[in-house]
Amino acid sequence: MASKSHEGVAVAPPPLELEREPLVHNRRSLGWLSDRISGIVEGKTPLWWWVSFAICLPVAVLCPLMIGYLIVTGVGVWGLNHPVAWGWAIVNFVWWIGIGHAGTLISAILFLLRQKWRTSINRAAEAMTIFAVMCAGIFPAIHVGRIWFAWWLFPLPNSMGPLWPQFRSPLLWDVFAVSTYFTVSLLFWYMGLIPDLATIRDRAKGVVRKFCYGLFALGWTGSNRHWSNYEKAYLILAGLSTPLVLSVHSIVSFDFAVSQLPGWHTTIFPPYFVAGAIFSGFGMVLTLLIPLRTLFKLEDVITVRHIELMCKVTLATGSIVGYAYFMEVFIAWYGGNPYEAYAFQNRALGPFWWAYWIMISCNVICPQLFWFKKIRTNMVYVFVLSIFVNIGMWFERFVIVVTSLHRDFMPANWGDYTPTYVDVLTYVGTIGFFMTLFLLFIRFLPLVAISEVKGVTPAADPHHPAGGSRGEGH
Amino acid sequence: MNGEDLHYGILAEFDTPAATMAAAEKVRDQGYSRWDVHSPFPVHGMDEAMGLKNSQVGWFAFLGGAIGFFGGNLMIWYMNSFDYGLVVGGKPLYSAFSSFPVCYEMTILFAAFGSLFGMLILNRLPRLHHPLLKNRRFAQVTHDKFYVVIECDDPRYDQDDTHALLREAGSRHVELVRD
Amino acid sequence: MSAEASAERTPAAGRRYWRGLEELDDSPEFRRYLEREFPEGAATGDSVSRRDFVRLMSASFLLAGFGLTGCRRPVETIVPFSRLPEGYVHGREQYFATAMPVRRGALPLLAKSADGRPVKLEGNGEHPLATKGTDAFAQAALLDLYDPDRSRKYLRNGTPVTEPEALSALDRLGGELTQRQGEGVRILARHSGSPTRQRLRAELERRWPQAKWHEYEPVGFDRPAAAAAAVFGTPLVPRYRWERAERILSLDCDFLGDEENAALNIKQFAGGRSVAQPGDSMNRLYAVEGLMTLTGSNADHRLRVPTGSVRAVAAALLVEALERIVSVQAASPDRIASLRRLAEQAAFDTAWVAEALGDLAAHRGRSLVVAGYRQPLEVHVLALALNQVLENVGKTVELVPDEQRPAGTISELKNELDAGAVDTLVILGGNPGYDAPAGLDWQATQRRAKRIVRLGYHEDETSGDVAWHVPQTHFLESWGDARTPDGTRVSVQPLIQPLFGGLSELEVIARLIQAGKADAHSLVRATFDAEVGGGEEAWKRFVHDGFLAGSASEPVADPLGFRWGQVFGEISSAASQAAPGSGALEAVFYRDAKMDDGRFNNNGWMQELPDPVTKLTWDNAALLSRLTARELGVENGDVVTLEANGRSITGPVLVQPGLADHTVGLAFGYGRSRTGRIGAFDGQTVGFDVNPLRPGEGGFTVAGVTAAKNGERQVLATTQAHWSMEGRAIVREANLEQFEAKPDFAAHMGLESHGGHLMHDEEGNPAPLYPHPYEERPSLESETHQWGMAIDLNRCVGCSACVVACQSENNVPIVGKEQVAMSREMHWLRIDRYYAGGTDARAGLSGLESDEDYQRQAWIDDPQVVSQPMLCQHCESAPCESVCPVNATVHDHEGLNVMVYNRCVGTRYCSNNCAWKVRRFNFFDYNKRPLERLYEGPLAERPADELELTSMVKNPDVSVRMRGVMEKCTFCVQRIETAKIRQKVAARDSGDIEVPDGAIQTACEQACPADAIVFGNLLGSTESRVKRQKANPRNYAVLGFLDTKPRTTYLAKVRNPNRKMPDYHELPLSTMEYSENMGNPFQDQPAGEGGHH
Amino acid sequence: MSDIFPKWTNRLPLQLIVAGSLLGLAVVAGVTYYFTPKFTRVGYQPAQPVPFSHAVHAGQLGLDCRYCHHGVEKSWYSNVPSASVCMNCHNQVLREDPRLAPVRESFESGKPLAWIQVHKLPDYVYFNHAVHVNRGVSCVECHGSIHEMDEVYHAKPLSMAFCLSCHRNPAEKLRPLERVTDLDWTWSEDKAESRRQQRLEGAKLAHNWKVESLVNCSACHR
Repeated sequence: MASKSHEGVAVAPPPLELEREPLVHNRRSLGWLSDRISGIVEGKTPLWWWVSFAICLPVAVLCPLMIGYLIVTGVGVWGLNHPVAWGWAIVNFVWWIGIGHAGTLISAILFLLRQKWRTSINRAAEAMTIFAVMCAGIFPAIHVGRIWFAWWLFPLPNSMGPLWPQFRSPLLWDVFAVSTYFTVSLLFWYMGLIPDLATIRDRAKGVVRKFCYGLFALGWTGSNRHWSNYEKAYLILAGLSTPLVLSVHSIVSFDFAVSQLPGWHTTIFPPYFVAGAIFSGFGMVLTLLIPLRTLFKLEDVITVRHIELMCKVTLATGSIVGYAYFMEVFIAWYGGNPYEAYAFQNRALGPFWWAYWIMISCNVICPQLFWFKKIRTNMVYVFVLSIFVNIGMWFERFVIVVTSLHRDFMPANWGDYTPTYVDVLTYVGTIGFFMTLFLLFIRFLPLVAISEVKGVTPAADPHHPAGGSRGEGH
Repeated sequence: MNGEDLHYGILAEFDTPAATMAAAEKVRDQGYSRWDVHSPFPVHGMDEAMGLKNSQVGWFAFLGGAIGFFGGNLMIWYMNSFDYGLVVGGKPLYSAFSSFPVCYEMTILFAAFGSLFGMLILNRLPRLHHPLLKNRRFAQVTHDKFYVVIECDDPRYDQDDTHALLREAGSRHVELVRD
Repeated sequence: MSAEASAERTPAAGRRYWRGLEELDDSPEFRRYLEREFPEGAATGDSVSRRDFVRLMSASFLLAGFGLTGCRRPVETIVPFSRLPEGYVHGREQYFATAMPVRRGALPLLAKSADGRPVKLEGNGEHPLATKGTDAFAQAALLDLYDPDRSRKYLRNGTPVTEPEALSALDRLGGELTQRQGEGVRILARHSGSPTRQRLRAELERRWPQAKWHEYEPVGFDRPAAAAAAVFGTPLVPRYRWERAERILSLDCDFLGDEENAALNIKQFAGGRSVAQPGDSMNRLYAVEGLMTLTGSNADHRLRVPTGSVRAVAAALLVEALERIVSVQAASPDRIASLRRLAEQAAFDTAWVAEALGDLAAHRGRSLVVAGYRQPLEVHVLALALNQVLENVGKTVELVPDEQRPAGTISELKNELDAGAVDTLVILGGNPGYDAPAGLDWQATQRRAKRIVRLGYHEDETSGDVAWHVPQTHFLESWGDARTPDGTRVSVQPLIQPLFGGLSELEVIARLIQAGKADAHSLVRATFDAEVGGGEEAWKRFVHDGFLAGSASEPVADPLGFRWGQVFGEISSAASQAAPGSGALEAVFYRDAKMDDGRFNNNGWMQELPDPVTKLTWDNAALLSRLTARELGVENGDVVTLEANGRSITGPVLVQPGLADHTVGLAFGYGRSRTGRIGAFDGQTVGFDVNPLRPGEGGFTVAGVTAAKNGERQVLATTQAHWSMEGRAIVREANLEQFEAKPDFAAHMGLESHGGHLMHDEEGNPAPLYPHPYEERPSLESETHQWGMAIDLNRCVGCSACVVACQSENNVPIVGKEQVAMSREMHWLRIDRYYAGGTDARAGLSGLESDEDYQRQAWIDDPQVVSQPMLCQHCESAPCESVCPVNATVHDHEGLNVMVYNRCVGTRYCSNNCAWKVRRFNFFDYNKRPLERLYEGPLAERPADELELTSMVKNPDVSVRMRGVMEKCTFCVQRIETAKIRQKVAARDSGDIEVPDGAIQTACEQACPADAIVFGNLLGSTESRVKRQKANPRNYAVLGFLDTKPRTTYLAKVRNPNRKMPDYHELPLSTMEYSENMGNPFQDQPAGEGGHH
Repeated sequence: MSDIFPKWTNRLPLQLIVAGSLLGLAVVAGVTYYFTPKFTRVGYQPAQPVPFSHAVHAGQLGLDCRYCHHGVEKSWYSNVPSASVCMNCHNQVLREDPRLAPVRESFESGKPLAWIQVHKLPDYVYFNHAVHVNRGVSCVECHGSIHEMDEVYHAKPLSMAFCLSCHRNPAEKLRPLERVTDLDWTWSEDKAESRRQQRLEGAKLAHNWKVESLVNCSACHR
């Protein structure tokens, strides 16, 4: 089956007029792509994987431990108090869900925009979305005081009247938005996986592998009649995911914007949250892919051009976010509402000034460095800056949640906020959980969408010489 | 035709999408109906080459979306206004505005279900057992080879003619696939 | 009289059907019923029987936790009475009149009894003083009844003995002492106003002529009487008529806070401050003080001088008066000169004094000068002399005969003990082992008696080395009598048999002197029969009403000879005193607003109650002024060692605005070395003991104190970190002149006064985007009742009685110091206290500074203070409701914002969206878990006895909330529902279901001594009090600009400053700060700015 | 290759869908039936320490409910009678009956009888008997035909849905006050006529007495 002979096969160069920077470098053939990418799943587990896994798994275990303690003891184990009734849990929730957004953006919006470069990164980005949404989903579930009654948030029939959820609450919108987002992302991701699962199935040697991959490949034969429906469904899902991804973070922002708290109650939130989400999501994609492409030697598939393009998106969204920060402050002043004005002064100059300035430096100043090609093309710089972006976006949510709550309308209620070790370890635990899932993903599933990458190589184009065309075509 | 029942169809292997497309056009022109092209990725223009109509998945998605949107509104109206109307924040018992986010999400959710399950229904998937999947050579379909398969059930199927047609179309390998 | 009959007597106020226990008392069934409550064995503290008690009395509805129902439940039993006591109906609340004895007075009370146990104490509004309200102590006294650390056992030399054994031993002892005519017997008692105790004391002195009676009260209030006696030559007590006083000058007299009868004073004082329309008169309060007291914080003008310098101010006032107002023959020039020398011992603003006196003089006969308990006798004499000069005696100061007989002091007793003259020392209540001045070294001193018989409520510092420790009964467990400040005789009626047995003070005396029947009921009845008479009927009436009508003491009508000579005599004998300075601070001791003198030390409600001024909980602190702290180089939480006269104490510093420089404020009542699980919370003594520094009996100041930082730090749990209102129109204030010119000034403040056009149509009606559901579906709205509340900030003095009342009524848990320090206190009703410094003093501050910075900012030196009770506003368009995802907080048809605990999942979103932050979240199982082990979750169980006793204090009409649910003020929905049900039950087949005005009083309203809180029906077919209040031009909604239409509104505060005073401000300081941002509400704004009409 | 999936596996998806739907339906039906108060509470009939028969006392002898449960019109709770109430009659009737021995013993010793509670609401529900029986709601509405029960059992679910069904439309259940403890009483012998009358007369009573439809939380939860 997969024979080494493909590696060396050079394909005839395209005519000059079609020359643009290729999405896959070194004119790799179709077969090379399957071999390279499936090889990651089929080959021996590298040592670094085991090391990473051995680190991430125990960290992930912190999460259930801390949650168990929380459930049996009470929300008081967190650092919350009376003005600050939401803290790290909600910060983490918004942060994780924001990270998720890049995956959907790459897979759906760029698909609709016919940005073919998305193909080498969308699988990993989508996986990241799903894992990030799983991490995000943990927090709204555990942050309620009586977790065993959390099912009351769902419209289930009951013998209490029946009593139903209250659909005016943005938290309920969240329930629908996040569960829809998770479900649709999962469907989308799985659908994209079907042909690639078939690839691995067809290459598999052991019965177990054959069975497992075969089961989930659903009997895919690459039939063009199937492809026809598949592509349509994929397009529709992409079309649905695009408004979905915009709505999810808009709805998350409604948690704040629909309330009346100074610093929360603002109409700029939905667009600014979406931009921020994409910003943070691209940050995380960069953080994950830069090491991966090196470790798995995927530089030809995930090229420097990909990284550069992502840096540009980060720069654009980072600038939008910076503009939004500025507008918030401007409107707070221009609006003439002293409560509003105070909330923003307090962010920048009050007791939590440091959080605000971390946010500004990481989210507004750092991405501006991406104007420079030297920085965009240097993987070390990009990696470090992407981590700053992640940090900055966490602090953005911290600033919004905590600094708005700790000094609101009535000075007599004003208070302070300090997280506890349970807050911190739960958050660290979700990072471990995320990384564990991601490691399992790269070990067992193709981390690049094989069939999609094949589809954008010249060899896939029936009108390209590499695709067998002799030039007499259309 | 002797032993026809034992066979699923006839399979022809191609190396490039262009060659496959040319072969498909030939088969289409011959008026075959129960046949298919198999490829590692969707080949641009192949639908036309095979003479396929536009996919019907959209209707499933539309139906799902409509159910989601109107069902959502109905649910919210029923729960918050009709079945147990409570005074909440001085706000209307039912309002299209506050219901919109939930209905919007439900629209998307059900439309997504519609498109995925529509695709599966239209493709008759999952179908774990398939004669082609037993074929050793056919495993290359997810790697870098292209296949044109004509089923024995096709009214125009004739083992020799079809075989010749596929050879003529440029396939270097044509074989019968057992059922 | 039966319960129904009394209900008929006062039909308008539905709940007034309390009854006298005596009505039942005759029936043998009732006696047995009471005994059966605590069957044999229970009296000795057998916990199993007490559990039976709980089950018996409550038929399992008492411990209202939350449980999932639905599965087959465990078998539960109903245990009916085998013979029902007459008139008892299971599950129906009953009210009994009683009184809480306090020092020489008493507070008349109604006690609510549910299923045989008292669950709430309220003021008895039928009493001639109309003391509907109470103070915080009376509210918290209920919790003391169920204190698990109460003394439960009779101890002989520290070993428990059974009650019968102990009683017969006491009888034997009594026989022996009586035989010896009380030779070598000394009695040490507390102050008391009980006629029966007075009778028994006389009886004791008759039977035991050799014995001697001593009294000790760490904070006594006997100096006004001493001064009156000195000046008039006969035993007299001044009685102040605050309601008649138009100008009041307090010489370090915190009559709204830590003085005697504060609740009554507040009522009378607040009555003079409520203005409804221009032209209404309003009293004016001048305060001269060193500490920052409640009185000072409510004063229109406050002179900040060290406590020891108040004497000089008083002298200056009298000099001024004698020179400028009236010439007194006795005031010879050299006497005036000596007075002036006294006045010159301290530096202060003489213009202030002159103008204040001028104002008082302009209101002769309608003014009042009072001196506080911390001040020495000569200041009280000076105050009396000022009242004499100002013609107030007989008008605002009445003199009534002093019926207290003098007793020996504790210092005299020490001398006798030291001399070995004491054979048997009987200590009746109190805790001298803790609260006697350190110089007496009481714990060691008392051992010099051969034998000590000690009656005590706790096993405490005094209980060491006593021959007999007798557990004392609570006043709700035993019969007694007392006199209220006006002299009216009140009955102290028990509501429950002693939970752990024990004796009352009266019973111990009677038993020891062998004076016949020694049960408290017979003793009190005998006194009544002897002094009042009237037989059974009169007695029943007395017990039922709780007081004896017409028994108030009459003021001495004849203006007695005012002996000026005595006045000057006192003054000339006054020791000279240097003003404090850096390096020689003045320590000032004061009665704590929560612990009193330490008697409430083990009371969780009191420990967690924020101090009305400092907002400190679970601690006392060395209060310093900003400047003093800076000089000492200390900050809040720094531990300092204070030293004077070779003795020292150690405690944390708290900078208190408005405190005189070089003063250290020290509260009594903390740092108990032997106390219960609250006073020694989590094994740590709460606060520090200040008594070791105290000079001696009756001394409240020590000069020459040095302070040194010892390097440690301590967390202080205050409930309000931010002191300034930041120019926001939260409490709205005007001076009286401005109110006269613009009575609706409050409506011209706040953002809503700028943006009204956005929210209202042309007629001024609210113009929402959508109809309210009440309009959309009229069946959702009640046409009978719509509840509302109005809080008069002019009446509220910030005393915090309402906070404890709410806690008691609504089963609000205490959470412990650590949780309070994390801002997790649970009070549904809090008192916000803001300091205002004015724009000049606060120039350069942005309000963004850390709360820690306040202690360094100069504006806090002479601030104005406002207090604002803050509770759920019951907004008609409640922002909390629309964000709850599970309909756990919604509106009911009567306009209440209801919180349904059993539906709440605890997202806390409602709290975030509440602009007033009045919602409280149960971060832990505060009711179920031991507070010191909250973080251990289910691994920590609350001790069974503690759980049981704290369950007994719970109001059975209110759910006890579990962890994970939100809670908040409900407008006492249980009272509303009970009243509605009563009305409906009475209505039967008529449509008369409207609850009459006044039949529902929320717990805070009921407890408020100032009548600042008014609750009622906004619809009502009749004029209701709340409608009247809301029609007051001062009415406004806090944060009204949010347009949530709160049902709780406030009546803006009006200050009444004197234009001539040097510290006069054109605007109240908070209004000045507001004007800086938002424009002066008293100046017409130019068109176009804000107006847009 | 896919030879590991035999041909029958192609029918599996459909079979799974059908089986899953059926199972889901069964679970929903099961939970609805077995896990709601209609099943978990109704029918609870514990054995009481004394075999007291309501059928004899309230049914055959026609004793009014309030003779024994005299607190019901005044209190939150409808009291369980004390032994002395039993003894009012039984010191003459059935004086020596062994079944009554525990009652006599309790009366003499003063030790109460421990009856087993049948009707119990959750702690957070504040149900007031007085306001119901004084405003035309009969005992039978919540307790069922007690006067026909030899041993009391739980007749109605007493779930929140049950309470609300009446609170939503109280007129359906109101009756003249003097008929509240007359458990057999109907507006008419004829069932259909009775229903018609109930609608008509009930609405009149509700209007005249100003009986509100209390479906807000504060009516029952504090």
